[in-house]
Formats: sequence, C-alpha cells, structure tokens
Amino acid sequence: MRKFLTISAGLAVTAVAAPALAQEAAEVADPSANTAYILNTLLFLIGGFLVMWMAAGFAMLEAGLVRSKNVSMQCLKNIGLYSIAGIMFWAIGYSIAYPGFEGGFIGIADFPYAMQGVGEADVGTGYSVASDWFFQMVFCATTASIVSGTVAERVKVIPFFIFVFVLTGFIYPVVVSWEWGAGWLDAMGFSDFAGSTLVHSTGGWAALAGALIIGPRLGRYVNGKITVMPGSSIPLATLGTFILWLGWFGFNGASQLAMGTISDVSDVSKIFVNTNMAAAGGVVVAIILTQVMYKKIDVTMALNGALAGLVSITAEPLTPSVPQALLIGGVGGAIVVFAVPLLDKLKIDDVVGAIPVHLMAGIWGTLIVPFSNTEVPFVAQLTGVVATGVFVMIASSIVWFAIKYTIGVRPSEEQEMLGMDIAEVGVEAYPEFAKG
Amino acid sequence: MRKFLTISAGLAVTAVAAPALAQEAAEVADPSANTAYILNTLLFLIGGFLVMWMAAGFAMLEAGLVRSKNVSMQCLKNIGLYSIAGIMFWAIGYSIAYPGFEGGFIGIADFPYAMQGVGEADVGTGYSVASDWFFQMVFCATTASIVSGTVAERVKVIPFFIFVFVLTGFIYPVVVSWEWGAGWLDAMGFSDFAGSTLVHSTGGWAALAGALIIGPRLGRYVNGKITVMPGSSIPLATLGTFILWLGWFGFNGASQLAMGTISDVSDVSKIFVNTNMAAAGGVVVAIILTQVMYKKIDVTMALNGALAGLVSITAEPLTPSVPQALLIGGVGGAIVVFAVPLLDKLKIDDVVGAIPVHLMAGIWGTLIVPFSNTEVPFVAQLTGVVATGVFVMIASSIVWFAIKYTIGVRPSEEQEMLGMDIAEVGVEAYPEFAKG
Amino acid sequence: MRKFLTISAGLAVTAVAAPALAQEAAEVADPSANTAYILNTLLFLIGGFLVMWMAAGFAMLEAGLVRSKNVSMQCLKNIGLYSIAGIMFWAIGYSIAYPGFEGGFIGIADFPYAMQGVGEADVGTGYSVASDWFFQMVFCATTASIVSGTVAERVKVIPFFIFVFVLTGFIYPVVVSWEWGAGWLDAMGFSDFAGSTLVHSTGGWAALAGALIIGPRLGRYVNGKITVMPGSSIPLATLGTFILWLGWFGFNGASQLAMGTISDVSDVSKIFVNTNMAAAGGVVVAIILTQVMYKKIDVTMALNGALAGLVSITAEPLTPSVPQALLIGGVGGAIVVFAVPLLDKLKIDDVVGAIPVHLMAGIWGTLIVPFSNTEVPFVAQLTGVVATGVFVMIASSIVWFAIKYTIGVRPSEEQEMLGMDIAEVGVEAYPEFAKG
Amino acid sequence: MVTTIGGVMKFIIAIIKPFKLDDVREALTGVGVTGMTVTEVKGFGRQKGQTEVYRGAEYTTNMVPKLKIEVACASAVAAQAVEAIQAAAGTESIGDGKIFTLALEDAVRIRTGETGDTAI
Amino acid sequence: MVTTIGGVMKFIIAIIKPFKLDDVREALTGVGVTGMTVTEVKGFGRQKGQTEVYRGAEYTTNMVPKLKIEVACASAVAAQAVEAIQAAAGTESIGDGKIFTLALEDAVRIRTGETGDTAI
Amino acid sequence: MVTTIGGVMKFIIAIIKPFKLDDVREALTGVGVTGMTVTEVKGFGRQKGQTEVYRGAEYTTNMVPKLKIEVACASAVAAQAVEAIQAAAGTESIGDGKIFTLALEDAVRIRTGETGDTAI
Ligand SMILES: Nc1ncnc2c1ncn2[C@@H]1O[C@H](COP(=O)(O)OP(=O)(O)O)[C@@H](O)[C@H]1O
Ligand SMILES: Nc1ncnc2c1ncn2[C@@H]1O[C@H](COP(=O)(O)OP(=O)(O)O)[C@@H](O)[C@H]1O
Ligand SMILES: Nc1ncnc2c1ncn2[C@@H]1O[C@H](COP(=O)(O)OP(=O)(O)O)[C@@H](O)[C@H]1O
Repeated sequence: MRKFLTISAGLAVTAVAAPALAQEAAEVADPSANTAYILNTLLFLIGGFLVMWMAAGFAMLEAGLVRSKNVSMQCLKNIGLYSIAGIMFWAIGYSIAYPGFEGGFIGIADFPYAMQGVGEADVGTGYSVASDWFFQMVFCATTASIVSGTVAERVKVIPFFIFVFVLTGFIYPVVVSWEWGAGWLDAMGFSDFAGSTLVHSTGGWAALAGALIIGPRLGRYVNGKITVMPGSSIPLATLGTFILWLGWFGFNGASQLAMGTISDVSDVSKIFVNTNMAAAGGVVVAIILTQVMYKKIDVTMALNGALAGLVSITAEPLTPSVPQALLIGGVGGAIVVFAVPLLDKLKIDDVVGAIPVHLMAGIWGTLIVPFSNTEVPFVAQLTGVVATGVFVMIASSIVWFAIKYTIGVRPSEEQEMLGMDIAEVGVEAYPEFAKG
Repeated sequence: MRKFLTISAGLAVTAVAAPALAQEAAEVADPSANTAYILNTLLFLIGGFLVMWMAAGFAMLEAGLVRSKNVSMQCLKNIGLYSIAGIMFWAIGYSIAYPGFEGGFIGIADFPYAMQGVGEADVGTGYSVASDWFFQMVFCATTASIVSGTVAERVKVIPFFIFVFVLTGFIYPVVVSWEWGAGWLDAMGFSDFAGSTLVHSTGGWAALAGALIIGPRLGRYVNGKITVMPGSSIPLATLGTFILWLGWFGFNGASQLAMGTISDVSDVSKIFVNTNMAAAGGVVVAIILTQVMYKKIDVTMALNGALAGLVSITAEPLTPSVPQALLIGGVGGAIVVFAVPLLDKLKIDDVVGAIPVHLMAGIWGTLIVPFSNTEVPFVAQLTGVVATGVFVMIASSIVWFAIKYTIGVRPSEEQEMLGMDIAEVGVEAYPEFAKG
Repeated sequence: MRKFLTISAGLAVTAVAAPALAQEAAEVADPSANTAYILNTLLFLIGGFLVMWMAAGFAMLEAGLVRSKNVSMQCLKNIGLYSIAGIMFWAIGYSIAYPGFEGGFIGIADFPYAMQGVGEADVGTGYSVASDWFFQMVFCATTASIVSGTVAERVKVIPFFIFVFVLTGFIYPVVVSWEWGAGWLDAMGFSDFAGSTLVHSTGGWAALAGALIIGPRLGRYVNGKITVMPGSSIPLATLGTFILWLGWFGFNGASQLAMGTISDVSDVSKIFVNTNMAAAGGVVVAIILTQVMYKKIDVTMALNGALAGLVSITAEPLTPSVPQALLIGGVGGAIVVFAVPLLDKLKIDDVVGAIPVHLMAGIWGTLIVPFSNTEVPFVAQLTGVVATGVFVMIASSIVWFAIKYTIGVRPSEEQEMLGMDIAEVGVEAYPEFAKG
Repeated sequence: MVTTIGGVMKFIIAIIKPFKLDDVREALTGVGVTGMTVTEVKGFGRQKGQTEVYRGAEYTTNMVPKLKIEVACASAVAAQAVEAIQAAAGTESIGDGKIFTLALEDAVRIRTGETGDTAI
Repeated sequence: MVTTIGGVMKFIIAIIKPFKLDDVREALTGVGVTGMTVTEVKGFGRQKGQTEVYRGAEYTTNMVPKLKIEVACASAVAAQAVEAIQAAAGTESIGDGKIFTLALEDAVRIRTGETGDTAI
Repeated sequence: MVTTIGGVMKFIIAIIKPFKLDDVREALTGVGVTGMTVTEVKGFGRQKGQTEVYRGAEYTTNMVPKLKIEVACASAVAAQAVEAIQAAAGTESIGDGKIFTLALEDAVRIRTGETGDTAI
C-alpha cells in the first residue's frame, strides 16, 4: 500500500506549501511558465541523450551482424557518421530543416546555427534552443546510422563518409523541412509524430539506393544461390537492439516536445507505454512466425522485429490504445519476417535488415496513422510517403553514382575478400581469435 | 509544424491554467500540485527506462555466463521474456497486482489495464497512471529475467516462454497484490520498499523450482564430480552487471514513488547513495573472501557480489545509514561466495548464480529491514518471506511439472550436447570463432 | 568555489523571478525555491547516474584494448576500483575535498561524510546533499578508472587496489580541495568547470607515474623494436567509448550544478552541445590525420580522439561557441594521434592511451579556457596545471614505489606471459575461443 | 644425433566426434598411451552438417566439427591403440571418423633429448 | 586386427589459401575423393603477411592464415588428387601453398571397422 | 606428373610451448629452413594444466595449449632441423614437447608445380 500512501503524503506536503502562492500567481513572472521552460528543456536533454545512445545501439547491432573481418570498419563508420552528422547539422542542416517558411519545398535560414549565449534563455520558445537543436541533431544522426548497416562490408570508408556528409547536411534536412519545418507536407495535414517517414524511411530509402547501386557483397548471390553470411556476434546484435529500444523512449517520448503541463507529461507516459508495446508486439510476432515457418526461432529476426515494431509506432505513438499499439508493432514484426527473404530473392543485399525495419515498417507506420488518429487524412500520409521516397531515392542515387564514378565506392575484390578491417582500418576487430 | 504548435499549445495550457487557478488555488489543483504531478511522473519515467535497461543487463550477464553454444538462445529468451512480460502485465497482471482490495489474498480489477486517453491527467493520483504502469511493468519483467539465468542451457525456448507467461501474468502479480496491492501482508505491516522479496525472491523461488524440476545440465554433476562449465565471455557478464547496477538507481530510487517535494527528492538521493554503497560492499566482500579462500579473485563472484549487495538493500534502501548499507550489502556479497559452491554440493545447477543473488540475498535483505527501520515488525518480514516462498514454489512447481509432463521442458541429449543455438535458434552466437 | 557560487547565483535568479515570495522566504519554504531544490537535485541524480555509467565505459574500453589473456583481470579491476572509490570517498575523500577552508592547501572536515536523515532536506544549499555527494563520488571513481587502463596487463590486482585506495581517499580529494573545495587555486582564479585538470589530469598523472615506475609490458620494447600488442576486441572498445561519450553529458552538463532557473537549464543545454561538438571534432581530426599519415584509419585512434575531445572541453564546456568547441576538441584529437606514437618512442607503455587522452588533452583543455572565457587568468590555469602535476606525480610515485618495494607490483614473468586471468583471477575471459 | 630406427614406431591420426574425446583418452590410457595431441578440425565426408536457417535463408554447413587426435606410439602398441580408439569413438552413426596409421621414423623428447620410443 | 598393407594408400597434406577451399573440394570430388579434413593454420614462407598500423606503430604479421587439407586416398588416385588440388588452389601468386604426400600404412573407419582403402 | 623420390625428404612435426615459437623459427631459419606451418593444438601428457577455481569449484584443465609446427625439408637438413628445434624449444621443464620425424614421399609447390625438395 506504500505505493499509494507515499503519493498522498507527497501531495500533502505540497498542499501545505501551496496556498501562500495563490494570490500573486497571476501577475509576477508566472513561475509555472519558467518551470515549464525548465521541464520542456529537460525533456529535450533527456530525450537527446537517450537518442544519442542509439548511435551506440546501431554500432553494436551492426558490429554483431557483419562478419568479423569487417567489424572494426563498422565501428569506425558508426562513430564517424555520428560525428559528421553533428557537425553538418550545425553547419547547415538545421537551417535547411527549419528555414522558417510556410508550406514551402526548400529553403534555408541563417547558418551555421547560432546557439544561445551563456545564461541566455528565450522564454518565447518555452525551451532552450540549444536543447532543441541537440534533440534534433541526434535524429539526423540516426538517419545516417540506418544507411551504414545496409551497405556494410562493401563500401570504402571515405565514400561512405562523403555520402553521410550530404545526407545529414542536405537530404535529411530537406525532408524534415517539408513537415516539421512547416513545409508543404505539413500544410497538407501530413502527420509524422517522431519520424517513421522523416527519419526512418529517409534513412531506409538512402540505404536502398545504396544497396542497388553498390550491389551485393562478393559471393552473396552466385548463380541463383544465396550464400548465407552469418553475423559475427549475436550478443552484440542483441545489446544493440536493447540500446535502441531504450533510446526509443527518448525518440518518441521527447517528441511530445513539452513536459511543462500535466497533460503533456501524461502524454509522454502514454507514448512510453505504446512504444514499449509496439516493440513487444514486433518481437512476439517475429518469434511466432519464424517458429511456424522454419521450426526454429531466428533470434536476429526477433531483434529486427523489436526494431520494426518501434519504427511502426513512431509515426503516431500517442493516439493508439494499447491493443492498437500491439497490432501496429506486430505487423511491423511480420513485415520483417517476410521482407528479409524477399530482398534476398531480389538480390538486394541488406546486411542488417535496415530496409525492412526502417523503410518498410516506416511506411506501414506512417500509413496506419489515420487508424488511431482520425484527424489525419490518409491521402496526406500517402503523399508524404511517396514524396519522401521519390526525393530521397533520386537525391541519394545521384550522390552514390557520383561517388561510384569518381573515387569509387567499393574496395577491390581482394580487399573485400580480405576484409575491410585489414584493408582500410589496419586493425582487426578480434586479432587473437582464430576463425573457424 | 507540430514542433511549434505543440509548444505553443503546451504554453497555452499553462497560460490558460495559471490565472484561472489563481483564485481557487487553495481548493483545486494548484500549480505546485501540477508541478508535483509532473515531477512524480518524471520519476516514474526515468526510473522506468532505467529498469527497462536492466533487461539488457540480464541478457548480457547471462549471455556471458553460458557456454557459447547457448548464447543465441539466451539472447532470444531475454528479449522474448521482456516482451511477453509487458503484454501479460497489461493483459491481466496489473489488475491482479492492484485488485483494489484491502488486506486480501487474491483478487482482480478490470482488465486489460486501461491506460488514460490522450491529454488526460488524473490529478487525484498525483502522477500519470501510464507512467506508474510502465514502472511497475519493468519490475514484472525483471522477475522473469531472473529465472532465465538459472535454468539456462537446458530448457527449450517454448516451454520457457510458457513459464514466463504464467509467472508474469499470474504468480508475480499475486505476490505483489499481497503487499503493494494493499493485501494481507501489507496489512500485517510487512515492508518491502522496492522488492527484495516481491521481485527478487519471487524470481529466485521460481528459478529454484525450475532448477530442481528440470535438473542440472548434462554432465554437470557426474558421479560426485562437479564439471566446471565456464561462461563464454567475462566482459559481457561484466557489462551486464554494470547495466544492472545502473538500472538499480531507477529500481530503488523511483520506488520512492514521488519527487514532488524537497523531502521526497532528498530521500531519492539518499536511496541512490545507499544503493550504490550496498553494491560496493558486496563487491569488496566478495573480492576479499575469494582471495582468502581460493588465493584467486574470481571476477564472476565479484560481479555476483555487486548484484547481491543491490538485492539486499532493495527491501529498505532509504532508512539505513551508509555504514548500515555497506554492511547489508557486504553480507549479501558473502552469501554469494558461500552459497554458490553450496548449491553445487546440492547438485542444484544455477548457471548464473541467480539463486544466491536474488533469492538468498533477497531473503536476507527483507529480514534485516527492522535493523534500520524499527517500525517494521520482524515477524511480518518473516511471514512475508515464508508466504512468498511457499506460494511461489508451489505455483511454479505446478507449472514446471505441467510443462515437463506435456510438451516436455528439456531438449534431447543430443540437442543439448550440440547446443541450443543450433538446435532451436538456428543461429550460432559466434559462427566464425573456432572453439578451443 | 564555483560549486557554491553557481548555486547561490541559481537561487538569486529564482528569487528575482519571484519577488513577492522574497519576504516570506524566511518563514514558509518558498515553493519556487522548493522547485529549484528539486530540479537541482534531479540534475545531480541524472548527472550522477550518467557518470556512474562511465565506469562501465572504462571497463569495456579497457577490456577491448587489452589482450584476451588479461580481460577478466581488467573487468575485475574496474568493478573493484569503482567500489573502493565509493567507500573511500565517503570515508574520508569528500571531507578532504571539501574541508570548508578558504584558499587553503590541505584540510579535512568531519568524516566519514554524514548523509542527511530520512525526509531531511536542507533548503539552504538548494539541493540534497546526498545527491551532491553521489555526483562528486562518481567523479572520484573516474579518476581511478583512468589509471587502470594505462597500467593494464602488468600490475597485480592487490597492489592496484591499494593504489586506488590512496588515490581516491587522499590524492584526488586534495587536488579537488584546491579548486572546488575553495582552496588556494580557486582563490587564484583558476577555473576548471568539470575537471579537465582535477579529474582527468590527476588520473593521467597518476597513470604516468605508474607507467614509469612499473615499466612496460614484457616484450613490448625489445632492443629498440616496438612490439605491437593489439587489443582483443574493437567492438567492446567502441562500446566503451560510446558509453563514455554518453556519460560525459552528465559529467559536464550536471557540473552546471543547478537547473532551477531558466538560465541554468539553458546553460546545461549549451554544455550538452559543446560537449558533443568537441567529441565530434576530436573524432574527425583523428580520422583525417591517421588517413593522411598512415593511409589507414585506425579506429582506436578515432575512439581516443572522441575521448580527447571530451576531456579538452571539460575545463570549460559553457563559454565556447560551437566553432570554438570544435577547435578545442579537434586539437584534442590531434594530440592523441601524435602523442600515442611519441609515448612508444619514450618506451612509456600506455595500454589504452589514457595519458594522451586524459593527461595531455586535459592540460590543453585547461590552458585554453581563457580563449573562450576571458575572465580566467592564463597564469592561474598554468599554475593549476603545474601544481597538480607536481603534487600528483610526487604523491603517486611515493605510493607506487612503496608498493613496488614491499609486496611488489608486477606478476612474475611467467605469470605475465600466461596472462593475469589465469594467474590471478582464475577465470579466463573467453575460455572457449581458440587463440589464433 | 639420433640414428633413425625406421618402422619401430607409428604415428596414429584419428578423426573423431568432439564429445568422444574423454572416452578416447581413457581408452588410450588403458592401453598405456598417456600422451596425445588434439586439434580442432572441420570434416567433410558422408556425414552432412546441420541445416540452419539464417534470416530466412536455409543453408547447410557441409563442414562438421571434429577433433583430430595424434598419437605417437611404439609399433607394438599401435594395433591396440587403434582398436582402443575405434571402440571408444564409435557411436554406430555416420560421421564417427577415421583412424590413419603412418610410419614414424623418429621421435625426440625436447626436454631430455631422449629419442626413439623412449621419447614418447 | 588389420594387416598392414604398406604403400597402397597415401596421406596428402595440402596447405592452401583459405578462400580456395571450395574450389579444392570440388576438384577433389571431381577425382572421386569425397572425404577430407580441414584445419586452420598459420603459415610462414616467402609470402609475407599484411603490414598493419596499430596506434601509430607499423608491424607486419609474418604469419599468413592458411588452411591445411588432409586427404587419405588410395595410391592409385593420389597423383590425380595432387594434380586436382594444385590446379584448383593455384593463383599464380606467392603463398599459394604446398602439397605434401606421405605413405599411409593403414586406415580404419571407426563406424564399421572397415580397413584399408575401403575405409576411406 | 612427379615421380616419387621416396625418402629424400622428411616431414617434421614438433609440439612446442606456445611462447617458444619465435625462438624456434629463428633457429630453423638458422639451418636454412624458412617455411613452416603452425597449428594451435592442445596437448595431453606428463605436464598437467593450470588449476583454476570457477565459482568455488576447483578444476584442472588437463589439456595444455601447445603449438604444432610442421616442417618439410630435405633429409639432409632434417637432423639439423630437429636439433635446432630441440635446442630452441627447450626450457628443461616438463611439457617442452616432442619432435616427430616422418618420411615425406613428395612435395609440390602449388604456384609453380615444382616438385621434390625444390618445392620446399
Ligand atoms: N579421405 C579422407 N581423408 C581425410 N579425412 C577424411 C576422409 N574421409 C573422411 N574423413 C574425415 O572423417 C570424418 C568422418 O567421415 P564420414 O565420411 O563423414 O563418416 P564415416 O567416418 O562414418 O565414414 C570426416 O568428417 C572427415 O573429417
Ligand atoms: N618447408 C615447409 N614446411 C611446411 N610448410 C611450408 C613449408 N614451406 C612453406 N610452407 C607452407 O606453405 C605456405 C606457402 O608457402 P610460401 O613460401 O609462402 O609461398 P609458395 O607456396 O608460393 O612458395 C606457407 O605459408 C606455409 O604454410
Ligand atoms: N605420445 C604422444 N603422441 C603425440 N603427442 C604427444 C605424445 N606425448 C606427448 N605429446 C605432446 O607433447 C606435449 C608435451 O608432452 P609432456 O609429456 O607433457 O611433456 P614432455 O614433453 O616434457 O615429456 C604434450 O602436451 C602433447 O601435446
């Protein structure tokens, strides 16, 4: 009973402290506005560090799913892309994402983005602009992380970083400006709460373009036969998935963008629950399907199922009821189980399953929003999905091709055989362990 | 545009709220009650994501302590059980845990648990019900995680999930209802602040029942000889322990259940300190004892020592002074050092040491509460320990036996030899590394 | 002294914001002061658990960079040192660090440090003393973690723990008292916001003293030739780096020491941004330099680059603009790339690169403070750097020598060959994997 | 240095199922052979590997993990040693393995320099 | 037990580049040799290992990863087997490896007890 | 293809303590043997493994990690090679290992097709 006793005790104390306040509440610098400012900012900071942590999640997930000869490279790409994303999103990204237009297609505000000065707080916004920038930046980095997984094991490091440079500085920001930046999609009524389309599909499309243009890993699809290339470490992949799951509470929860009122914080709580339930649904469905289809439960599918569930709920984590969240996430899990082998049939080599997880589940999540949030027009959702796909595919393809036909994107066959760790990093991931 | 809309909306609410409230501040929800509501909810959310993170801790600890041929399976079980726990605790668990009775033995409220609607906040409770549910759910999942470690390497995945299904949907909730749910134990004055008995012993008893009914791993105890089966990765086990230690600040700290007053937040701080000190005490004692007893310092004992210290302090992390916390945790560390070999003598095969850590240290922590909190009657503590043990052992045994004599609980000898990863998951954890 | 100045400043702002409240502040606990108290404490708690998490970061980073035969030992040392640090900092450390003097050299307040009682809150301080102690303790532990990396693979466990005992109980606290404890350095105007010198250089000097006195690993430098001893797991080292990066938001952000006003929380946000940018700068510079110098990008250098960037900005994460933060961090990254091979030339065997990262970048970060914070006199910074170096080198050398000539510090040659895991821990880190 | 005493010793190479190692060792000790060297190997043969499914793609690992045991012994005991191994390693199922016998011309114990079958 | 039929069988040991394994296996199957045992080894020879840079220090790993293939076969097919391996494993580049042929005195199939070349 | 020139070459198999590898390699280079193949093995013999304590249970790993070195060389140099290995690998302590000498009937260098001792 202590769980309730304590609460009432807590209220009691406040109640006593309160009355004195009552009178001046109206006139003086309303403390609750300041308190709201602090709490809103705190939400961005907590959400921000949780999403930053997702960079580690992607690094571990990918390190675990590539072969050991490419693990160091995957680690390098992940820490590098996170750093580049931060710099680019400050240099021009944020200014393109929030150009200050109404219903526009593309624009740019002053750049690089000027953070506030020491001790400066802008009560007008209701939160610290630096905390908002930080929270937005980590979303940008997430988009790049998605790409690194799909094109792993066969892209040289410098070409990859060049792609990240453009993706985080230009492609992603433009898409964001359409919706969160008050652009034309937003004007249409398109709704993407935390970025199923803006973040995940964008990353997924860029990854797909890469996979198509770069081609599969050497020996992956030989005369119609699929060569399985199992990942080097399942526990690392599992760790990465748990990290991402944790980070997602910040990703979706802090996308409420405010915690200064009891209704906002209650909504954040509801988002936590729905986010968790969608992931759980994705896991359970992936487990059941793989058991039924293969008589074995592929743990990597369960991991992808969790992530697909999370991506699916990201477009609208607030309005669904728990059963709806379970359903939305569960379908995400099913998408993974069916899409992964499908991509193999199409000879599209997606090393970590980022296309099913981020692109396909992202589309599903975006299109299903009207199901729980009736104010959202389906046509707007469809438009958003298509427009993002067209733009990102074209823009990414241009960049991938430009790299391919200039400095080249793939290592030599011998280098790829040898592994990128020896070829480009010079440091093997597990130098002491014999390969069996 | 939602990024700005929401904000202004957020401010609007406060703005609207503020003046209106001014007058009636005394009677109805005054701003500081709102602030308390927000802070209480925030405590649940932070505590909740920290405890959710413990699921990753258990996964890594167990992945590191099982043999490499069963690591994928352990990862699968952990992500699966966390998902099942979430669904079951929503479907019926929470309603059984909080049936709304006074001093009862078993009951159930409406189920599945209805979360609040969008924007809804119930000032009466003083926190968002969704945040409370989330915080309670992760505790339920912890209970299941404890079981997976003890019975690792020899339980088929489906039987294991069935057990988790019952444990999280029924067994754990019933125990919780006795105390936190205002049941008979609570009426007796039993006190278990954050769950040494309700969570850890419950998991430990369920694990013990499993270990006894399922039996040891093949070849573990042959004609009186103990075959040592070292874990596959000490760094993963260490990582898991650090994750659990981190998560425990949420586990114990947020069990204060309120942060809306200066005394509550101060108590949360005190809980952080005591929690950390108990863990430190457990580590130091385990290190000293193993050095003295074996002339070597078994790192896995130090890791278990930290966890035992944490479990020990969980029943009462607030009232002890620092020396008391060190002592309580230190004894926990000693329990591990002596209990682990003892279990081997009894031929009880506990792969990760969850029985000494969660069950035995949990009992110790519960019984020692009166030492620092004189208001708590020892007899109530003893009753709680015994009642929980009897109920959980009986209930768990019924389930384990039911599974054993229907679909069966163990893989075939050959499958167990081969490892569950190949037998049931189809994916080896470290496919590329030669086993030496 | 900034620790207290900041607080009072914080309160000042609140006071201004609530004039009406000013009067009755004396009698009734003024709610907005209470809210500030809660938020300040919350900042310490969040910052505290984030920095506690850094202990896991060091453990993983070091476990990944030592050879597999010493990984269990490295895990043991890290969990042990964190525990010892907590106990020592409570027993006497905090009282030496905050002796309550003005401009003094060394002193001690009552010890062991008395935490507050249940429900007690001291409004005078503006935060819970327990939360402050917790936040300070994890800094102390960080200092010890730095040492373990440098002297890894060749120091017996008990001698190492003895050193940690003195470092965390005496050496570190004395240095802290000079500045944060209102000692003579603080009186001089020395400024070290979050501890580039107090924490990182102190750890770095202690590590350097150890490396010199203990000598390099067997066979590391034979007749002028450098034998490369690659780390056992790059993904673990990468994970460790990401953990540290995450923890650093708490390390620097919470060193603002207050979140109860809109200006404080805005500054915390600015600190988050600068901290992230400095790390990003360190990564990018390390990547570019290694590519240019070696035609390969050594991922371990990129990881160290991130950490060096973080250490560099730690002395002043608030006042720099983003370009300044990038520059400060970038130079840190360059320091690593050049200093690591330099140490090899000097036959100083620093297993994980802690000397370049924590000591050298820490000095750089401290000396560059006046560049962004003109109020800080360069001479004071220089004095602080030199004084810390002299004191820590002397004190640490005394301890290392004392250990060396009594119980001895190194294992036998045969034990070192065999690896410390077998020799002293009795548990191999990866018992099942063949060494290639 | 040593004079070669051709043919008085045999070098036995046995490929067995991993979990049979302890049985084989005991069997060899039984016939007085205490020393042996073991290597992790992968075998190809009639026995096929496990069929696994990874991310929806089925595949058969046609390599089967085996252990290779090398034993040097005097010709006199070779026959019993081979028999002992065969008896101990058999499971009547495909993939039990092979035993190969080669002539060993000479053996030296590094520590002592002893040669011939005294070295073993 | 078995009578030694000296010289009717050969024991072939080939050291090859790891990525040539599948080609070699197919080639051997081509000449009717279906069984083989593979071991991970490190080789020293003319071919030098990769030069890597670790934390600013250059170093050459003078060991090169190789695979060792052991094949027991009847003398009759030994020559073709060796040729098959050589043809399949060659890349005309240093480090391609070696093929060693030893006399195999006897072979036993553990499962059946068959001996001589019927055991292979 | 190659004609078998029986007995002109030897196949030396040495089991040594892992940390002696470099010494042995230098010693072999000293007698003109530059090529060799190394394998990680576990050895059973007089030398017993470390006694370790894991979670309160003592156990002895009766397998000791060793390295197996295989060297093919002309008979002429075999004796010196064996002596070189013995001298370099010795530590006068139990477990130093063994050196086995077998007859090598033929060798082929895959790259060139050279045979006999020119192939080595
Ligand atoms: N011709 C051969 N040369 C070398 N090793 C062989 C040969 N044939 C089989 N082996 C080894 O023996 C193992 C078992 O052989 P296999 O044909 O699978 O079953 P069985 O021993 O029952 O005939 C194989 O995995 C392989 O390691
Ligand atoms: N004398 C030898 N004894 C045993 N193995 C050898 C010998 N010489 C070479 N090898 C093996 O053959 C491999 C290739 O030999 P190497 O001299 O590098 O190239 P190549 O085969 O083209 O002459 C070596 O890596 C080693 O494993
Ligand atoms: N009869 C044998 N056949 C094959 N290898 C052997 C034999 N006897 C010993 N060995 C190998 O030699 C190693 C050392 O032998 P051991 O008896 O331990 O010491 P020593 O060489 O000093 O006699 C063993 O670990 C094993 O690998």
